[in-house]
Amino acid sequence: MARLIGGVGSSHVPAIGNALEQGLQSDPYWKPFFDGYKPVWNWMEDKKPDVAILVYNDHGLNFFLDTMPTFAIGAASEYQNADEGWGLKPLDPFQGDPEFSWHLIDSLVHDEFDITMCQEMLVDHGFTVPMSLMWPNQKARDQVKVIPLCVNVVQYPFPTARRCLKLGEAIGKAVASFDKDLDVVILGTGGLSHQLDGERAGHTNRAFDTEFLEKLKSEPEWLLKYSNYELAEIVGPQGVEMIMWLIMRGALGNDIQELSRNYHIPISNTAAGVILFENDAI
Amino acid sequence: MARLIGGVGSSHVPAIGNALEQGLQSDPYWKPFFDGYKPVWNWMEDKKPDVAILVYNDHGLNFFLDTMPTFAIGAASEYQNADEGWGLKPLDPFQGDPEFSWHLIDSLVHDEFDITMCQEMLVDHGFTVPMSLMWPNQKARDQVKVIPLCVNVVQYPFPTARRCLKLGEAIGKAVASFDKDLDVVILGTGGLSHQLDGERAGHTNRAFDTEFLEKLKSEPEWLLKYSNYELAEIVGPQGVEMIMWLIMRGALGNDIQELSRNYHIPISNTAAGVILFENDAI
Amino acid sequence: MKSLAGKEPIPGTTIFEGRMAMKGYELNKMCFSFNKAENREAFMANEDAYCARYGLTEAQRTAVKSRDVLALLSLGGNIYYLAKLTGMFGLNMQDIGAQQAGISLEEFKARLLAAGETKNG
Amino acid sequence: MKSLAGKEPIPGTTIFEGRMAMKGYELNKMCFSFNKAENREAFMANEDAYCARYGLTEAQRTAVKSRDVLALLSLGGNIYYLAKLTGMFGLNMQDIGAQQAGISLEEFKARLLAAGETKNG
Ligand SMILES: [Fe+3]
Ligand SMILES: [Fe+3]
Repeated sequence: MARLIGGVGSSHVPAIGNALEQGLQSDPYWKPFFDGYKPVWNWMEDKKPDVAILVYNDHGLNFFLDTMPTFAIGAASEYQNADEGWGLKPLDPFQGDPEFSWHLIDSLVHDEFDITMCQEMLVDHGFTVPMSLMWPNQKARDQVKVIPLCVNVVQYPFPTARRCLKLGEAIGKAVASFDKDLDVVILGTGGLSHQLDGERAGHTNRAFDTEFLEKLKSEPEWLLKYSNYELAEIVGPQGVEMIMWLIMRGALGNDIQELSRNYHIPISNTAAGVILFENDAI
Repeated sequence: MARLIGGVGSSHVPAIGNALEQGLQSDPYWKPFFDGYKPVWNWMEDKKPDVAILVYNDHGLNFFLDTMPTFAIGAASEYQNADEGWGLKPLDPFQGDPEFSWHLIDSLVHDEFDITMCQEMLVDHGFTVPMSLMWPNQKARDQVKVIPLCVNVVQYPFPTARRCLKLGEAIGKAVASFDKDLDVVILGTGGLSHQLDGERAGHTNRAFDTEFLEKLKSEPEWLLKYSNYELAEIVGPQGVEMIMWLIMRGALGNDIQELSRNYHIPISNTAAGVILFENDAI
Repeated sequence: MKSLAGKEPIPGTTIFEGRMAMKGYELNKMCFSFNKAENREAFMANEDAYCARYGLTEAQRTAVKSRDVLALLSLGGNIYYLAKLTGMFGLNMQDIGAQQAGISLEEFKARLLAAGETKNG
Repeated sequence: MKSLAGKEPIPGTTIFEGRMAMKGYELNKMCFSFNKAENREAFMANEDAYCARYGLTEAQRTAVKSRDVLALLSLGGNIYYLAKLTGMFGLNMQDIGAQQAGISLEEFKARLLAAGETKNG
């Protein structure tokens, strides 16, 4: 059976992609950010997961407002990155695991999640930045098969935080029932607090983000008391992306350890966070 | 508040569109079928609903397998029909009610249905045939605003029958909470038993369809004991479309009367059914 | 898929699930393009070139050429998309129903009419 | 929308919900097209004709012309799609952040750095 060995929460802003492209990891602006990923790199190198389920949102590359799914899951053997219009260099294609994707979709639809199934989908920086953050080395990256799970955090209504946590739980169950000897990680990406639009652009919220990170392991339900509208006020309209971390968290169950955590303001216009959980149940 | 005044279950095969186009209502082949719609025509003329929520499936006009939603809801001010490739003449556009659509989507997403939101969508015969069956007169048809709800019954996994019934219940709740003085009908379309593909093409199942129609008012849960795979065996792979009738049925609640029912084999390769419910709670 | 694992196959029936959907992706994509008249014309003008553009396999091209619906289904075609292909050759759902059932159109229609007359159609 | 009904507006913030999404549909659709280099070139070659092709309103065209992000937002633009428009003029997320906040780029960056140094950023 497949084993969900751990999960990572991580930012996915395009500026990180630029920094990686230009090798700025030791630059004073970037060092406090990238240093937070060292435990993740070591863990990934040690564990060598076979498959990554990557929870992210599309920012206008693959999906337009004509057809905006709440939850879309890729079921392709390859996912292409592409020009997003403002200059981030497209990365090499990512290898999918369609058999696993179909198993996941089948299990989730059976458990009453209304998935949009994508046999062809472009993945944008929300997907590629976490991939190059987790596996900066192209060769290591190529050895991980991916399943993109795209969440609507662009056009209201977004899924509720509660629904995201439940989706995570159902993913955990689906992974555990996949009849292949595979080590799987799940990545919840986006956030943390940030606001890109409006007069309040540049808004962040250290206090809230810190509490979120603090409670994520033992009390993830804490976030559920806020509606997405309230979250938009507290952490900015794009900060609401943090609900995607709950999908990751929900998948892991409660027998987990937090191995590392980092928080840094600013990366571009955002507060950036990273957290690494290991599944003790495995 | 908006009132869900009733619901209709109906077939939606393209051949019906052809027959309407050619005025074959009194033709011996068609008469036993169209006669079954007279109570529906009278009821619609009497009730003059303001809005129709039309549950159907796309058959390869608007959605392709690259992006296949489980549940997609239109949120446009107009929906165009178009050439499906094999010759049915496109009908005039249908008027939407985007404010109502957004309310419905908002309520459903809040109730943990993972809706795909469509601000632009072509509607195919699965939508247009029921529209012209309910309102054969163009002028009457133009007076009904529409909300298309498209269900995946093309690519496995389909939503479960249970999920469809629950979606209906949530739709009922959403309609009742819409703060406009509107009379609403819901149409569940597709089916009944038929098989278009494979050596068993032409398969129908009168006994099962009859029981389904018989139980739909008082015991809709009866269908839930069959998986979609079992249904495919019993009523044919396309007969599984009958799960869309459960969405209509679920929306109506339990204080309903059955006003009419008809069943006829064959229309093209299918068993055709129609049933009319009125909501007594209103 | 878990929900289909271990199920007895349904005689004369193919379930269009993930594996078939992947197998037929290009074929169905080509058929989906036939919603547009200009694509139907391009196909009619040069069938081979059009199939090549969508990357159909040799087996799929042969099945397209012979308008063999059962073969197209077994190669991943979905009936709704295939109907757009067969429609170009003037074949409607009843024509291809008869073709798949391996009987004449008259027999196929008679079989459906008979189902309408029995109590267990 | 029910979930937003009666809510106090969030200062300096627009929620991109149904009403805004409809208002900005054409504008965002145009911006979505800028994923492709050839569309960016066509826009750059003739901005007016390109806006006309997507049916933008007069107000939207004026806002496009002046690269006025707050105006574009109030006309239904979504920040992710708009970023593809402003990107063509060499403006990145921080440039348009500063423009919207009504301060210089240096001030905007300094504000973010300051948020990194406080305990309640
Ligand atoms: Fe993002
Ligand atoms: Fe149908």
